Amino acid sequence: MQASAAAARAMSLLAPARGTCIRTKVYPPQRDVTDEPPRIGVFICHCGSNIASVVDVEEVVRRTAVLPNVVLAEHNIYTCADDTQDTIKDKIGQYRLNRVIVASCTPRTHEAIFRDTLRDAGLNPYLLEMANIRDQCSWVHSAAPDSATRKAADLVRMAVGRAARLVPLTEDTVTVKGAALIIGGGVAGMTAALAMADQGFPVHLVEKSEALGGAARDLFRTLDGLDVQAFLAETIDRVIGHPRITVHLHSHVTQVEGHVGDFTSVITTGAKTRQVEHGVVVVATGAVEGKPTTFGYGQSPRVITQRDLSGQLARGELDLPKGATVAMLQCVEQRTADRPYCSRVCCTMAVQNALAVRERHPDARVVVLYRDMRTYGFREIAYKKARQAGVLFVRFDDDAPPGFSLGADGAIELTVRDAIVQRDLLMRPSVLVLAAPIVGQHDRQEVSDLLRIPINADGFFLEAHVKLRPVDFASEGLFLCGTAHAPKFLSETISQASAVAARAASILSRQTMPIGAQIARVDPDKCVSCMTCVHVCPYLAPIVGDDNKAQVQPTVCMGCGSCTSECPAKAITLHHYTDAQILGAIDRLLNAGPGPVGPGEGAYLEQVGVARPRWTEG
Amino acid sequence: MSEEQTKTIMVDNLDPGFRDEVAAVPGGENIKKCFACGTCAAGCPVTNIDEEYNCRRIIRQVLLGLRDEVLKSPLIWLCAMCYRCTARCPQSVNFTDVMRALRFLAVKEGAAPPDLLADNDEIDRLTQLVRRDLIKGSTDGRKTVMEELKARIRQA
Amino acid sequence: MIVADRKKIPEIRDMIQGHDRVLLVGCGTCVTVCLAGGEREVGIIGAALRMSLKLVGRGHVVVDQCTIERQCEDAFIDILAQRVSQYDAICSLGCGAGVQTLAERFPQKPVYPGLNTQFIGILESQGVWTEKCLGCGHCRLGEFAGVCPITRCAKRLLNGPCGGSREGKCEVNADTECAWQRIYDRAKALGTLDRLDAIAAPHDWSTGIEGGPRKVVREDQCIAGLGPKS
Amino acid sequence: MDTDQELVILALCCHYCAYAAADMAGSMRLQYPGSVRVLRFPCTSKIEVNYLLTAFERGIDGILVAGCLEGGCHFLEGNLRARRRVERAKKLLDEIGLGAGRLEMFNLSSAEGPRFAEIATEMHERVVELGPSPLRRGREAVLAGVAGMASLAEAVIAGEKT
Repeated sequence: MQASAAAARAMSLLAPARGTCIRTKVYPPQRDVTDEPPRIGVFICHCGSNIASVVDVEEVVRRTAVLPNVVLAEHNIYTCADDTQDTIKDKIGQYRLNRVIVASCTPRTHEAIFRDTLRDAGLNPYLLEMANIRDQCSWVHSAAPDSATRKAADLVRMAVGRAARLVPLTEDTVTVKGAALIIGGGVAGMTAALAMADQGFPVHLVEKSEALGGAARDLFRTLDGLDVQAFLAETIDRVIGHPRITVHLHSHVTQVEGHVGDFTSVITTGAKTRQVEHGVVVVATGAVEGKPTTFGYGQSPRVITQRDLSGQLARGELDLPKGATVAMLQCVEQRTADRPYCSRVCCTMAVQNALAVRERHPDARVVVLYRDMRTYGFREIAYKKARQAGVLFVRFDDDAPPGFSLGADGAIELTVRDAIVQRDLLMRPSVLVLAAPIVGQHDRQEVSDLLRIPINADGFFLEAHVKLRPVDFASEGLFLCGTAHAPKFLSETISQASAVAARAASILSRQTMPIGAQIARVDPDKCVSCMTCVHVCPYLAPIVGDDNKAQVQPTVCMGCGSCTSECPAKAITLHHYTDAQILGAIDRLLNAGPGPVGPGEGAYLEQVGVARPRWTEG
Repeated sequence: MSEEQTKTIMVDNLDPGFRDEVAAVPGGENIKKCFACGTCAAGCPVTNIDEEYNCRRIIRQVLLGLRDEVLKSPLIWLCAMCYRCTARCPQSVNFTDVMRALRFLAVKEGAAPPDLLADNDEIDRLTQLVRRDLIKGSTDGRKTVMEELKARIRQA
Repeated sequence: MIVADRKKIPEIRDMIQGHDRVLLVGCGTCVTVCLAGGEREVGIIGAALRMSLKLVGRGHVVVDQCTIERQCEDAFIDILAQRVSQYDAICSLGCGAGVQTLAERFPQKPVYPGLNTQFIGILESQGVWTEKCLGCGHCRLGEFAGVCPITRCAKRLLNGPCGGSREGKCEVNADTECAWQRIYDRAKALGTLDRLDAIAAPHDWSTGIEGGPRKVVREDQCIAGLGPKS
Repeated sequence: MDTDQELVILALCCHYCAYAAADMAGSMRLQYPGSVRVLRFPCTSKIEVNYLLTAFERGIDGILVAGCLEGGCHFLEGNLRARRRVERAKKLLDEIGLGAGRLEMFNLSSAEGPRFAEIATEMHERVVELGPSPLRRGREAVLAGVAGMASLAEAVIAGEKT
């Protein structure tokens, strides 16, 4: 996340130079292989000694050469070496190969390389198949070379079964609309907006309230002592003054249609609506401080939240009698069975406020009642400082929460069992400060429905992957940052928002975007409109079209195959993972399949229209 | 535990200056760094034989400001001064020296009579003598020494 | 839609005892939609059946499979006719109507059901189907705010709920909604509660299945000279 | 499938987790039984009941389906759907008497190379216990075919093939 954020900062400096050093590679036209019977060339790699020291590569070549549709099988020391790749290109021409198998290492690292080799030789890149005889064979069976050789031959045989049924696929492209739509005009939304606008992309920033700033309007100082209000004012000025940012205040996004690279949305401001086109969406809708319902909050002006206290301190409003006690209670209505998560910032905020109280009112007694102090990272230093400044930290157990009573005269009485001395402490604080939870926005469900994005059990938006894709939604072209995602510090929000700008730029900086060819397609003749695909797709890619038949939106489809595995009429095919290809591999492994595959026979008994009986023989 | 040690602590009556006083005595400087992790008590050989003695609890009592309770307690004289807690403390609280500071304050304020100090010194010296004899004795006739010791403990 | 679910493989295997060549026929209509007898299920049941046969020493039995658009329509069955001669028996993965249409069309072939036909119903949620209509031949949904007490009330009560409705659930089966609760809720929402004050007449079961198989004859649709298809 | 005694187990792996974990087991040089043949899928949700049954029908001795950790699926919930399907196939295997034990689904993350070696070993040991699939009928013929092919191969390589 931080790395992406740094990239965004660098990219804003480099924006004028974008695209100036790119050289576009030119490939020869692709040969049409539809009417040719499969002619498979198999290149088996020694990988130096990585494979050949265990697997008898020549034996694998011998066993492969006799398989149906295989017209060439040979072995090379390093198949990925430039000269070997040139050899492969030559052999493709010489033997009129139309399917290529590379038996070497893992496709996870080398598939792209060999696909490029095929393109250079005028073959569709999807006509490549790989057999992983290194990572999943020679390396893991080095103690059993005979078994490894047999297995390597089997893996190649499976690849032959599959390769014979591979078909060329074309990747469609969509024209990218180079603008961004950002929902939420808080620090997250504004930071993302500025980072994208500085990179040269137009931004629509939509804020539902009448002013920019979001929750940061109630924050005053960071732990490092930085002035949040000054930062906010400067940021808002920059956003409003930025030529590429259009701010829509008092507005809602009421409709979003389209897909990554090409969205059309409607922004509603009062009675007016405006349609905008954009390539990405950023959700930066923030979160709010949950108002406590316990410990007399709302009943006594002397019971306040940490956020209230920092406001009072910043405005110099905190008035304490001499020798007063200020009690701070952590984990209020959070880390409970009903709301199990931690709001992340309250411990640091308590420490920060406690220090400020001690500084202004050296005679005041500050008692922090806590379950665990979670001042993580360098925030520990402030915690230590607070201890040394005489702030009294009292730990209580989850099952012994403090007792509270509010007298008729407004006197607060708080009892807590100190978990260490195992005795009750009774205090009558002048002020009781509650660490209220940070909770998701009340209208989050509407945003979720609008964009079809998931909300987790805690009420925050859920990223695609906590480590691998921390600022992306699972659906392409949608991003999230700030407290809409989870409670976090301002600094974390800023780096996440910058990271979003970098990720979004990877889409917005393109003229066009390829749509993966490995996607599901519906045969409308076979579709019985049962809606199963619509129900099972986690991305909502299948829709029922005007003809009442299902169709999979190619740009939304992620190519997982869920729908194809459930369609009761077998009307959906996942390109590059068809029944024919998968069963071809299994059959060839078990030597049970049909003989050689003829021209155009890749279909393997599966694609016969609905009105005709669909014969499959056992 | 005495009755006094279980009753409710009135926070308003606590002495917030006590911890500063301890911190002002050489050895007590780091007491306020304690975050009550309990590592000290976990390794303490005295706690091991008498749970009433608990380093962490004593520090909490100081930080809370239970001045009289701490200084008048016999517990502060139990520390064996082995420095195990000091070696293990992640916050460098240096509890053994804190204990020395507490003993100093107890004597200085008359919470501990001077003859107690002399008695404690004598107890320490005698304990060391017994310890030395037992260890030396065990090198040539381990069994007999240990058996005799156990028999004596049983008698006691 | 007609809802069905599959029979267990051993039951099918035992049914086709004595046949060496069996054709498994799926149907592309209701049973495809309810995930019981479409092309996918035919493939799954076919593979399972062949394995099952091999495991009991009847590996020589050929089980082929095909799926047609609609088993209850001769025109689609006709496409099968030529191939059917190559088989000793047919196992239908259609509803009961499909099984019988195949049986009538191929008088010389034994036809076995691979499914248990359940009811007329809907997909409640993915994987859950519920019954909505009994096909009693005399629809009175208009009297009951669009909720059928004849089908959905376990006791088929027509004049209000029994005493066993608990928190909107049926006392016969706590997983089932109380039909009368639904009728009341819907009538209330529609503002037609007063209609429920009327005493509902006993149901006329003469239009039901108890009088033997029923027939609908639409003279206006009958093609002159041919008469209604029997 | 060289000798009739050699077991063959298919490992149907999702690209993002299980296949990556298998690769990692390789780079860590962890050893596991040679019976396991990996077939790559984009996601376990592409694994149809029919693929499992077809492989068993063709005589495979065991199948392990390996997907991402629950909650960690690259395609959100593909592995959960796959588990349902594997359970369905297991039920059918029990019904027909082949036994559900020959099929199992595992979940692991892409970082769990050792876990992959572990599940491969576990599945192998389980299948060893169960013995070769009773549906391996006709494998002798296949073996004869393979032997024939091998001798043909010699000739082909010696000569020329276009």
